[in-house]
Amino acid sequence: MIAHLPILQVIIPLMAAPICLMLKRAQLVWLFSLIASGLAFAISILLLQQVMTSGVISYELGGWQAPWGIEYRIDKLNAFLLLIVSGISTVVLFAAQTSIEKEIPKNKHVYFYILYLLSLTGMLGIVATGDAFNVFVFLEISSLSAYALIAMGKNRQALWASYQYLIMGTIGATFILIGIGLIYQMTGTLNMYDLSQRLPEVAQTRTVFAAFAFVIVGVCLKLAMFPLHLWLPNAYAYAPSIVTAFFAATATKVAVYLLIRFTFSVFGLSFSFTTVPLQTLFMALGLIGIFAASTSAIYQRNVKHLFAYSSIAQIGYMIVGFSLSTVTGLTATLLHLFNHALMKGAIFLALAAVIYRVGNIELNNLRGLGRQMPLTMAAIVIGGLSLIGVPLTVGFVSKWYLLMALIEQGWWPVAVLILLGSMLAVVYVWRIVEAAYFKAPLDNSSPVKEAPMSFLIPIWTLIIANIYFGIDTRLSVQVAEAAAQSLFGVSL
Amino acid sequence: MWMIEIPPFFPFFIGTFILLCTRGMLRSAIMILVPIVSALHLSMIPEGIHLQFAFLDYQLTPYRVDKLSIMFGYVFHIAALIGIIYSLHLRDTMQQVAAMLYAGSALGAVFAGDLLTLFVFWELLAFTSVFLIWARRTERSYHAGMRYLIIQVLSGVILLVGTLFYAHENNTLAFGYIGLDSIAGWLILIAFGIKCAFPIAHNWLTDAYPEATATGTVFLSAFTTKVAVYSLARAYPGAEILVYIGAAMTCFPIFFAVIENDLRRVLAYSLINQVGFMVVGIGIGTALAINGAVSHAFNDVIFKGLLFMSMGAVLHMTGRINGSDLGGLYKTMPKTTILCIVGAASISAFPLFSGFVSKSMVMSAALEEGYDWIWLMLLFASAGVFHHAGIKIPYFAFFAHDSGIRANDPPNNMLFAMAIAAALCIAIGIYPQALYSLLPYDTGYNPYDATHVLAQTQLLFFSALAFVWLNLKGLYPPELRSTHLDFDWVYRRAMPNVLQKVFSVIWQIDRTLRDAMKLRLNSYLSYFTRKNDRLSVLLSQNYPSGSMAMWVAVVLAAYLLLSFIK
Amino acid sequence: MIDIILLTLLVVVAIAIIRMKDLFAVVMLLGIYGLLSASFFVAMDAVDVAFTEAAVGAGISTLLMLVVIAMTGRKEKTNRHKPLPALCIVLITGGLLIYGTFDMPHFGAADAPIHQHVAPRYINDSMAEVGVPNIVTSVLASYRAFDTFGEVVVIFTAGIGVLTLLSVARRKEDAEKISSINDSMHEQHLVIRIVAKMLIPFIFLFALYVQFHGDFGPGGGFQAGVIFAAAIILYAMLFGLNTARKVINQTFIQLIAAVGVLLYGSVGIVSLMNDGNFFNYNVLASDPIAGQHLGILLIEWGVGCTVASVMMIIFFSFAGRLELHQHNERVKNQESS
Amino acid sequence: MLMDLFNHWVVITLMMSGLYIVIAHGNLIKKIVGLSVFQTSVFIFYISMAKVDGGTAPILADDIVQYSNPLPHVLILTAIVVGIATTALGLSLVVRIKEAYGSIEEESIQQQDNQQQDNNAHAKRKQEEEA
Repeated sequence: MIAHLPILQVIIPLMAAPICLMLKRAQLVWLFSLIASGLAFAISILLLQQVMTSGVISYELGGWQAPWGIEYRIDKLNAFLLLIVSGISTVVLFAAQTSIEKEIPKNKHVYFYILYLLSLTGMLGIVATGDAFNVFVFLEISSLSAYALIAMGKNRQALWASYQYLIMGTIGATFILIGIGLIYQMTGTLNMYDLSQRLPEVAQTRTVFAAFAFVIVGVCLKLAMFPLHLWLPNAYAYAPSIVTAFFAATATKVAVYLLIRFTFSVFGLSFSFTTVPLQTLFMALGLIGIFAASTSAIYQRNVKHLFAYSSIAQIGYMIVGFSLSTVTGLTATLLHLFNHALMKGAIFLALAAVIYRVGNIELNNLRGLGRQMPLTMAAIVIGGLSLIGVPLTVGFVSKWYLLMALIEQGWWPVAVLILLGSMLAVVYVWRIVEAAYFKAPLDNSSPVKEAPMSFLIPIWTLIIANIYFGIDTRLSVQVAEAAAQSLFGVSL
Repeated sequence: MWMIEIPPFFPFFIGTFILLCTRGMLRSAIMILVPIVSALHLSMIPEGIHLQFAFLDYQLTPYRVDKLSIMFGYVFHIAALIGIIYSLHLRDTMQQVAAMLYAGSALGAVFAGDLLTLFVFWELLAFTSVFLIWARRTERSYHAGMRYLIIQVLSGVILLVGTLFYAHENNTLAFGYIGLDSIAGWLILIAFGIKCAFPIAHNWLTDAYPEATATGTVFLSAFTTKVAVYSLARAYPGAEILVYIGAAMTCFPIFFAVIENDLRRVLAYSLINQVGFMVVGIGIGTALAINGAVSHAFNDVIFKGLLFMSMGAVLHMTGRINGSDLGGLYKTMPKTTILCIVGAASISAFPLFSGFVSKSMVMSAALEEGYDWIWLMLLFASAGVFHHAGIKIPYFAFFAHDSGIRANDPPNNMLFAMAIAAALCIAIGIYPQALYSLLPYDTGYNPYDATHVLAQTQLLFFSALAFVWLNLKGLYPPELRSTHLDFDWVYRRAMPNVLQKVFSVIWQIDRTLRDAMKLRLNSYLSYFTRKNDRLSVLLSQNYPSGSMAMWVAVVLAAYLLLSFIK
Repeated sequence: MIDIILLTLLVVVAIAIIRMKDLFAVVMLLGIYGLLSASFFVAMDAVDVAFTEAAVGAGISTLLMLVVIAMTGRKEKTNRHKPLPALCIVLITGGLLIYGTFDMPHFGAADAPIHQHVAPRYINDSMAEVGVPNIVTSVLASYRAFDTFGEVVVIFTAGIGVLTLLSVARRKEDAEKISSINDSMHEQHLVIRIVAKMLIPFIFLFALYVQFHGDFGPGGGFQAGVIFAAAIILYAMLFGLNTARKVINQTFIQLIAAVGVLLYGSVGIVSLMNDGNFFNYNVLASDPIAGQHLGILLIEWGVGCTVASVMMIIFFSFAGRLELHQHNERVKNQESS
Repeated sequence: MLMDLFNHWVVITLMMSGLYIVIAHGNLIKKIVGLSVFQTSVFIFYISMAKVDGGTAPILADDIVQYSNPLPHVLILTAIVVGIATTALGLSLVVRIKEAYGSIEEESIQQQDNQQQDNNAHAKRKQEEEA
C-alpha cells in the first residue's frame, strides 16, 4: 500500500465525502470526517518522510505513462504543503462540531462536513497533482465547495461575499484554464514536468508570455494578492468561523504553492524571472499589499475582518520573499506558508470560540474577555505576537529568513520597510489586547464562560506548535530549505 | 549538576506563576524568597556557558556567566529583593507580577550570551516595566506609559535590525565585543543608547519614571538603564565616542535637575547624570575605567534606589512630590529623613559612602588616560550632583520652609527596605574591597588614599559652602512653584548674563524637543487609537465585484503590456 | 466557411446580450449562444462536446436561469455605473491579447505542436490499448479517468452546494397545500401532458442508448445523465413538483448521487486491491482489453448516476424555492386583500 | 492568412465581452450570464485548436486517416461540466440574495450593507460614549 500513498492522500477524503451523505447522523459524520482527515494527515507525514529520504515520488494514475496519463508527482514542496493542509484541516475539524452547533442550522450539518471534506480534497488534489489540467479540476472542486461553505454564514452578508467570491474565483480559475490552454497549444502536453522540458524551446513567443500572464493573474486572484484581494475580507469575515479558520490557514497557501509551482517548475526560473518583469512587479505589489492591508486592519471593527486583512498583509510577505528568486527568499516564503498556517489557524479558531460564547466578534464585544476567557484570549495574543514576529514564535523565524534574504541581496531599504510593516501589526494586535485586557466589559453584557475543551484542545495544539516551531526550527527550516533548493535545482 | 543550567531569570518567571496562584502572606513570602533563593543559586554557579542550543543556523547561548554578567546579576538580585520588600504592603497583583517579570527580564538580559536572546529580554524589559507605570491607573500615566513603551520597543527594533546586519556580516549571533566599524555596530549602539538615555534620547526616562507608582519607580530606576550600561560595557569598551557622550550626560541633566520641581523627576535627571559616569568609564575602556563603570553601576542601583524609595515614601505618605509643596517633614518622618540623607551622601560621593569608592575610579581613569577636560566636566558634574541630589532633595522634602504637612514615617517594610539599602551604601563605602573582589579586573585600586579623599572632600566642602552662602543670601535653592521653565528673576541675578542666555537656549531647545516629541507621540497614539473616520470608511468599504473584476483586467493588461514591451 | 459564419453569429449574439435589458431575452439569447457554439463544435468535429454543450449550455442552464428569473424579476436596472472605463480597459486588454495571437499556430494546421505530441498516441494506439473506437471516450474514461472523476466530484459538489443553499425544510401540511394549487395550474396543459407522457419512455430509452453507445459514437455517462434528468424534469414541469417527488424520492436521489461517485471511486480502489495503480483497468479482468471495457462501463455508470441525480437535485431545489416564493406571495396577497 | 487566426480573435472578442458584462453590469443574473459567455469563449478556443484541416471527429473508423485532436475535447467536456456547476451554484446564491436583500442589483445590495455597517458603527460609538 505504501506505493499508493500519493493517491490515497487525495482519495480518502474524497471517498469519505459521499459516504458522509449515507451516514446521515451529524455526530457520526463529524467523527467519520475527522478520521478521514486524520488519515490524510498521517499519510502526508509518511509521504514527507518518504520524499525526504528517497526523493521525488511519481505515481501514474491508471497505469498510463506520464504525458499520456495523469501523473501525481510528489516532491519536497508538495509533501510540505500536503502536510500543512491536511494537518490544519484535522485540527480545525476537531472543533467543528461544537462551533457549527450555533452557527449552522441542524439540518445542514451533514452537508457542511461533506463540503468541508470536498474542499480538503480539492486542495490536496491541487497540491499533489503533476498535471496542469488536473489542477484546474481540483481547483474547481475546492472553490465550489468553498463558495457553498462561505454562504453558510449566519448573516446575509455571507451570501453576498460568497457571490463575489464566486465571480472572482471563476474568473481566476478560467484565467488559469486559458493559460493552460495556451501553453498546451504551444507544447502539446499537459504534464508539468513534460511542460518544463518543452517550454524553453518556444519560450520567446508572445503566446507563452500571454499564457504566463493569464496563469499568474489567475493564481494571484486566488491567493488574494494586492490589488486582487478585495474579495477576501468579506469572504473570511462572514463565513462560518470554522470555515474561516480552515481557509485562512490553507486556501491561500495552496494558491501560493501554485504560484511557486508554475513559475519555478513549469515555466522555469530563467523564463519567469528574466523574460518578464516579475521581480519588480511582485516586490512592489507585495510591499504595497503589506502596508495597505495592515493599515486597513488597524481600522477594522470586526475582529474577523481585522485578521482577514492581516492575512492579506502576510501574503504580501510571502510575495516579497518569492519575488527575490533566491533560495533564502523562497525558503522564507515556504516557512511563512507553514508558520502563517499555524498562527492564523490558531487565531481564527480562538475567534470561533469567542463567537461560540459571545455570539459576536466586534472589537467592542471583546471588552473584558481577557478575564472571562483567559485561555482563549491568551491564545489570540500569542497568535498575534507570532503575527508580529516576536522571537520564540514561528512568526519570528520566517521574518528572520525574509530579512536575511533581503539583506543578502542588498535590498536593505525593503528590509526596513518590512520591519515597519511589522510595527503596523503591533498596532492592530494591540487594539485587541487593549480591548480584551484594558477595557471594562460593557454594562449590558452578560458574563461569559471559558470556551469548551473541544475548542481549547485544537487552539492550544496550534499555539504550542507556534511556540515549538519557533524554538526548535530544525524540522520546518530543514524541509523548507530542502524544498527551495530542489526547486532551484530543477530549473537551473 | 543540572541546577547549573537553570538561568537566573527562570526562578523569577516561575515565581510569578506561583505568585498568581497564592494570596496574602504566602504570596509575600514567595516574593521575598524568590530573589533570595535565586541569589544563592547564582552564587554557586561557576563561570562559563551553561546553556546552548541551535536556532536557525546559529548557536544561541541564553545563559552565559562571566565576571561582568555575574556582577550585574548580584546587584539585580539585591535590587529586586529591596524593591520587593519595599512594596510588600501593596495588594496590587499587576504591579507584583510586572515587577517580578521585570526583574527576571533584566537578569535574562545580562546573562544573555547572544544578541537574539538579548533582544528578547530587551523587549520583555519594556513590556513588563510599562505595567509599573500603568499601575498608577490614571490617564496621564497611561499616556506616559504608552510613550515609554513606543520608545522602548523602537530601541528593540533597532537592536533587531542591528542584530540582523551583525548576523549577516559575521555569521554569528554571539554577544561579545562589537565595536563601531560596521553599520551593525552603529545600529546596536543606537539601540543601547536609547535605553541608556543618551542625550536627546533621554526624554523617555524623565517623562515616564516620575509617572510610575511610588514602588514602581524603584524597580524602574534599578534595571533598564543598568542593563544598557552592561550591554555597552560588553560591546563597546574603549569606544571613544562614549567618553564624550558620557561626559555630556553627566553635565546637561544638572541644569534641568536644579530647576525641576517634581522631586522624582529631579532624581530621574540625576539618574542620567550617574549613568553618564558609567558611560564615560566604558568609553575610556581601561581596566580601571571599566571597573569604575561597573562598580558605579552596582552602587548606583543601590543608592539611587534608596533615594527613589525615600521619595516614594514621601509620595506614599503625603500624596505629593513637588518640592514646592513639601518641606519640614523631618519632624514627623525622622527615619526617612536620615535614610534619605545616607542616600544623598552616597550619590554625592562622600568618603565612607558607596558613591565615593566607585566614582573616584572613573575620575582617576579619566586623568590617567589624559582626558583632562573630561575630568573637569566630571568634577563639575560631581559638584552638580551634590547640589541637586545631595542637598536639594533632602532639603526640599524634609527641611526648607514648613509646608505644614504632618505625615508619619512610612510602613515598616518600606523603612526596612530603605535600611537595607542604606546599610549597603555605608558598608560598601567603608569596606570597598568586598565590592572590588567582584569586579571584572584586578587593579589593586584603593580609593582611600590622601589625594582622593582630600580632593573629594574639598570639592564637597566648597560646594556646600556655596550652597550655604547662596542659601543665606536667599538666592538658592529657588523655590519654583511649577515645572515651568521660565527664568526666575532671582536666578537671573545669581548667574552671569551670558551663561544664563546659553542655558535658556538649552532649556528652550530641550523643552521644544521634549514637547514636540511628546506631542508627536501623542498624536500618533490618538491617530491609531481613535478611528480616523475618513480613512476608516475608505479602507473598510465594500467593493462591488465589478470593480474587483476591473482590477483583474487592469492587472492582466499591465502584465501583458510589460511582457510584450520587454 | 460555416464555422466563420457561426463565429460571427456568436459575436453578434454576445453583443446583443450586452445590450439587452430584459433578462428573459438575455437568457434566451444565452440559450441561442449555447446552441450556436454547439453547432460550431460540430463543425470542429467535436461531436461529444457539441452534444454536451447543447444539453447543458442551451438546455439545463437556460432552464435554471428562467426559473431564477421567475423568482427575481426579469428587468435589469439601468445602472449609474459609467461603463466607459470598463470598456476602455476591456478594449486595451483585448487589443493586447490579439497582438499576442500573432505567433500562435494557425487554425487547422496539422503541424501544430498539439498534434505532434501526446495526442498521436491516443489516435494510433488507443484501439490496441483500450479497445474503444471513440477516442474521446477512451481518453476521458481511461487515459485521463482521474480528470473525469474530478469532474464527477465537481458535479457532486455543486449538487450538495445547491442543496445547502436552497433546500427548504418543509412540513407535511404545507406540502399538501402547495401541491393542490400546483396541480390545478397544470390542468390546462392537457395536450402537452399526454404527448409528454408518451415521450418520456422514449427519452429514457434514448438516455440508455447514449449511456451504452458512448464507446462507439458520441455520448457517454454525462450526456446520458443529463438526458435522463431532462425526462424527469419534463415530467415534473408538467405534472407538478409533488407528483414528481412522489415518483422520485428526494433522499433517494441524493443517495444515488453519492453512489455514483462511490461507484466511480471504487473501480479505482478495486484496481488498487489488484495490485494495479488507481484506475488501472487492465487488472480488473484477466484480459487487459476486457478489463478496460469493464472499467469504462462501470465508471460511465457512475458518471451517469451522479449527473442525472445531481441535475434532478438542482432542478428540484430551484423549483422548490420557486414554489415557495409563489406560495408566499399568494399568502401575502390574500392577507392584503 | 487573415482567416487563419480568425478563431482566436473571435475568442478574444467573446472573452472580453463576457468580462465586460461582469465588470459593467450590476445585475447579478447578468453577471452570471457574462461569466457563461466568458467561459464558453474558452471552450471555443480549446476546440478550435483541436481542429485539423481535413480531419474528422475522433471516432475510429477503417477508412479515415486524419482525425481531430481528441484531447482538447476531453478537457472541454470537463470544463463544460465545471461551468454548469458554477452556474447552478451562482444562481442559487442569487436566489438567496434576492430573499435576503430583496434585490439582485449590486448597487442596492452594497448600499444596504454599507448602511448596516454605518448603523452598527453608529450604535457602537454611542455605546462606547455611554460606557
